[in-house]
Amino acid sequence: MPIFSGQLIVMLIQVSVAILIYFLIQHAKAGHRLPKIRRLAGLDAIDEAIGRATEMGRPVIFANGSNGLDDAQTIASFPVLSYVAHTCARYDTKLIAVSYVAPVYPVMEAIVRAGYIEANKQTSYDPVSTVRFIASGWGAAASALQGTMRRERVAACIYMGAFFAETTMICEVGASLGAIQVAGTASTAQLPFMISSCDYTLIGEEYYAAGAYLSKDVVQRANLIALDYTKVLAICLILLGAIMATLGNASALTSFLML
Amino acid sequence: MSFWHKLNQMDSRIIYTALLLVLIGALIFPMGLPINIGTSSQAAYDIFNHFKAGDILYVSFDYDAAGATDIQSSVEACIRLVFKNGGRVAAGALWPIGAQQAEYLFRDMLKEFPDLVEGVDYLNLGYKPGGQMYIEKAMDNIAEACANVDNAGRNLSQSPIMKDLKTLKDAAAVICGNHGSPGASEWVPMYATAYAVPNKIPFVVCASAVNATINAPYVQSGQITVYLNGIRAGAEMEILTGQLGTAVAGMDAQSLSHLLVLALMVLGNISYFMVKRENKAKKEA
Amino acid sequence: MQLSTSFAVWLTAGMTLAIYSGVYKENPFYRLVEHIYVGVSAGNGVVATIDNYIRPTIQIDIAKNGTWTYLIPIFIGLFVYARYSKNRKINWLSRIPLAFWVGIGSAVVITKTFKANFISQITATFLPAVTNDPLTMFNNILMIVGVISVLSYFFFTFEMPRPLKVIPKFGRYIMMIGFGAAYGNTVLSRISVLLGRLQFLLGNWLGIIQTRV
Amino acid sequence: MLKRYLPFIMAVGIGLSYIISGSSPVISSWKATLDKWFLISTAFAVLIGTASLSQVHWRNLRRPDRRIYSVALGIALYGTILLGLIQTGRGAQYQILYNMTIVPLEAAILSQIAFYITSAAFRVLRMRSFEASLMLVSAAIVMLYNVPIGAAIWPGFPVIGKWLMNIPNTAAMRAITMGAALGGSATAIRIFLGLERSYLGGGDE
Repeated sequence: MPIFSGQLIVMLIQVSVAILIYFLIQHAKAGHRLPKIRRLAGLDAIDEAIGRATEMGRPVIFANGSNGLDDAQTIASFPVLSYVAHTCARYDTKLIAVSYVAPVYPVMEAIVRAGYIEANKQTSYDPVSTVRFIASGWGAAASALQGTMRRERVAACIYMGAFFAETTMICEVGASLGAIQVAGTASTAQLPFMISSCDYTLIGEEYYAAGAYLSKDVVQRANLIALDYTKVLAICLILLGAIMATLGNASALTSFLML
Repeated sequence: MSFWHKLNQMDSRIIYTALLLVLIGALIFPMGLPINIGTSSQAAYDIFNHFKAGDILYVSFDYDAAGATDIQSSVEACIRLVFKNGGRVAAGALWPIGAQQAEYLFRDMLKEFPDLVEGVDYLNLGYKPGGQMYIEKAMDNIAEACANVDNAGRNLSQSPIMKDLKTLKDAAAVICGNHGSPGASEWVPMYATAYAVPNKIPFVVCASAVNATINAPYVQSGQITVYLNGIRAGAEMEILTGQLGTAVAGMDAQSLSHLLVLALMVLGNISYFMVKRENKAKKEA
Repeated sequence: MQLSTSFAVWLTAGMTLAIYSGVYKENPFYRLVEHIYVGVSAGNGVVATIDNYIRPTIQIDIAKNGTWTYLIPIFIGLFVYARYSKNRKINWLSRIPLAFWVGIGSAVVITKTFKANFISQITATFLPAVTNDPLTMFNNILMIVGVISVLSYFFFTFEMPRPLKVIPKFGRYIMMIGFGAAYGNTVLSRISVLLGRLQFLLGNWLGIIQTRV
Repeated sequence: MLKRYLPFIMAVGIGLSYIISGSSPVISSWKATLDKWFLISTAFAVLIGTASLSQVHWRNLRRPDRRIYSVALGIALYGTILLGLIQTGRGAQYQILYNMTIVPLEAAILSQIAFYITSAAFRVLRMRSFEASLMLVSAAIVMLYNVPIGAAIWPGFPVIGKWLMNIPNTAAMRAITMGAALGGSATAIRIFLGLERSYLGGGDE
């Protein structure tokens, strides 16, 4: 009976990453120091954007894209939303978190509510106007999002998640309102528009790392270190495979990785 | 304010109007620039031109009316070749409007091939929500993944074609009409990597051009067998199958509007540098 | 060809023009069409879900085939509405569907997409660095170096020693070329869509040009 | 305790059982069951969006400047649902409604981008830095590769354009895809390790 046929190596890598993260956390708890991490400018920009909206007395808009809960991009937006909600609540800045995927909406609502409770601002939390389901599907969402941004005159736009064609429109509208825009996505086709129109953009893996950055110090470092080791492994494998391919063929390594 | 300053801050509406004028002009007065056939279109043509009679092609219409201009021409050309060779076609859709697009396409095909019988030669399974979960389920059992109904609400067991199409693995080839997500990004891991690549089944993606960059790694690695990029590939496929349509008609307008965009890029940069120089000169003065 | 006499075509044309007017300036027409669009599409989302899942599950799977276990996911789904309850003993139940969805979603992420997007991409980069054809050789080397340098751009904890800092920098250059290519392709795609609409307006509506269908 | 830990244990338990069930064909029926359950449970939650939309626009009724739009939205929303319930989405009138509103509007909205992208080409794509210049040049060449007039101007454009798409672009997108796969699975692993629980909301108990 083949076990994890076609998925064996995948599982090995995943389990090793999990064990590595766990081990690193224990290692840190035992008093050892973990390496420093580089700051992500995009994350500092979130504070800056909310601060600017607070000064201007205008709202912050948060959107997390067109995909459902079975996309890691959507899941990765939750810790960022949690942070944004907490920060907005603390400064009494109006937050508008919009969703256009029905099952994602209740998750966002739970997160934002928790953010307000943590900041001890449950009284100023209005579930109806803060977390909104604006449309179903990106087409209607693109038009509703443009409309909402213009009517509410948002001062900061935070886009985190899997975005599609709506990107160009919302980034242009955000730019025309003079808002600070911070984006994070792994949707490569939309990255050029975000990079050119947004003030800061978290690209691909940086975006996924954002959640780790925003969580507790030890967890964050453990996670990022584990990710870096996996990348080193990938680079070594690519070099090894390329050398094997140069010397003859790399099919042995390929079929091993495909186990 | 100098000329360059003014140009630099040109009202976007002037640009919008210019674009409209160029496109309308090119549509009304086409020039007929020659179109070269690329290798991907040729490869797709070769696959479907040698499609065996009785084999089933599964087409996933993962796009809407907006994506249709870019995608439908390619999909249509492939399906035409399959029908020409006596093959059969089952259509699914991960996008709600995709089912409609499939319906339009089959309606057009019936005009060309009046002998086709619904349920025997082709079937529209309709829109199935769930994205990658649908594909995952359909790899085991299409009927269950479809909740056993087709687009018209009939039971799937009524259609003879479904007897030979129990799972996606029974399809001789799969086409994904890809406009966004769900689309090729779901088909590649769920179907292509898991099944099509190890079993050498052609997996063809007809996509709107936005997706070209995302899908490029999968094309190079062979996870996507053939990639038909946007209206350009549509025009090439129309020429290859000898049925000229909207894609060929739009190519002149595309050429001119691209020239407009390029001209704007150049103009934008000239004004940017001129303004920078003027500002620098002012500072020094 | 001549001006269309169909009500549907005129209505569609009117709404299309209302959307385009929004590009020039936000106005009541645009706003009205936007709200109708949002309403109809949200309604359509509900109807499509009822037709494709709710009705077949209840009528065929449960009532006809007796698959009573499907009541479990139905209840899981319905728990989401518990959040409207003011009763604390009930409203926590709304977390159950969230946990169920995120649990399965994460499992799918781990099992499915990783192989296609990580392992297959590694093996696809196993290219010979020495070949007879100099162009292929150059391309292969550029591919290997490109992938490695972009990967190294994403290091979060390793500080590169000074001479090696060029690697992530080169990675960023490669990424910019990629994004430029994405931009170029998007222009083609978006203009196609506008073309489709103009072919409708000029052909089906005004009858100035020839179109099919 | 229960209220906090039961959902979390459920997420981890269901997720792990899904992964394990996928390990061998013998036990994969559980995974298939979960796939189906996922689809059914999300389907039954669909009204949550409608409820939120209705709440926002119900409140707008008090605002004279927005009233008419919210009323229009409400009529469109509930009219569509009602018609769909009466004759299903396959009904003749429903199809007409669908083809006259959603189909053209979606295309119209998407085609708006053509305007935005053209003006962005003028305003945003500027040689501010070496990196920005790389992006601009690559965009220009790929555009000329995509349309027939590029080849008519200079036959080299299609060659370079194709090369740009196949080599540097593939390298960049491949590495970004790999990084994203890694980041995505790390996000999932954080959920399974219980390090990431924001999706449940915090709050009471």
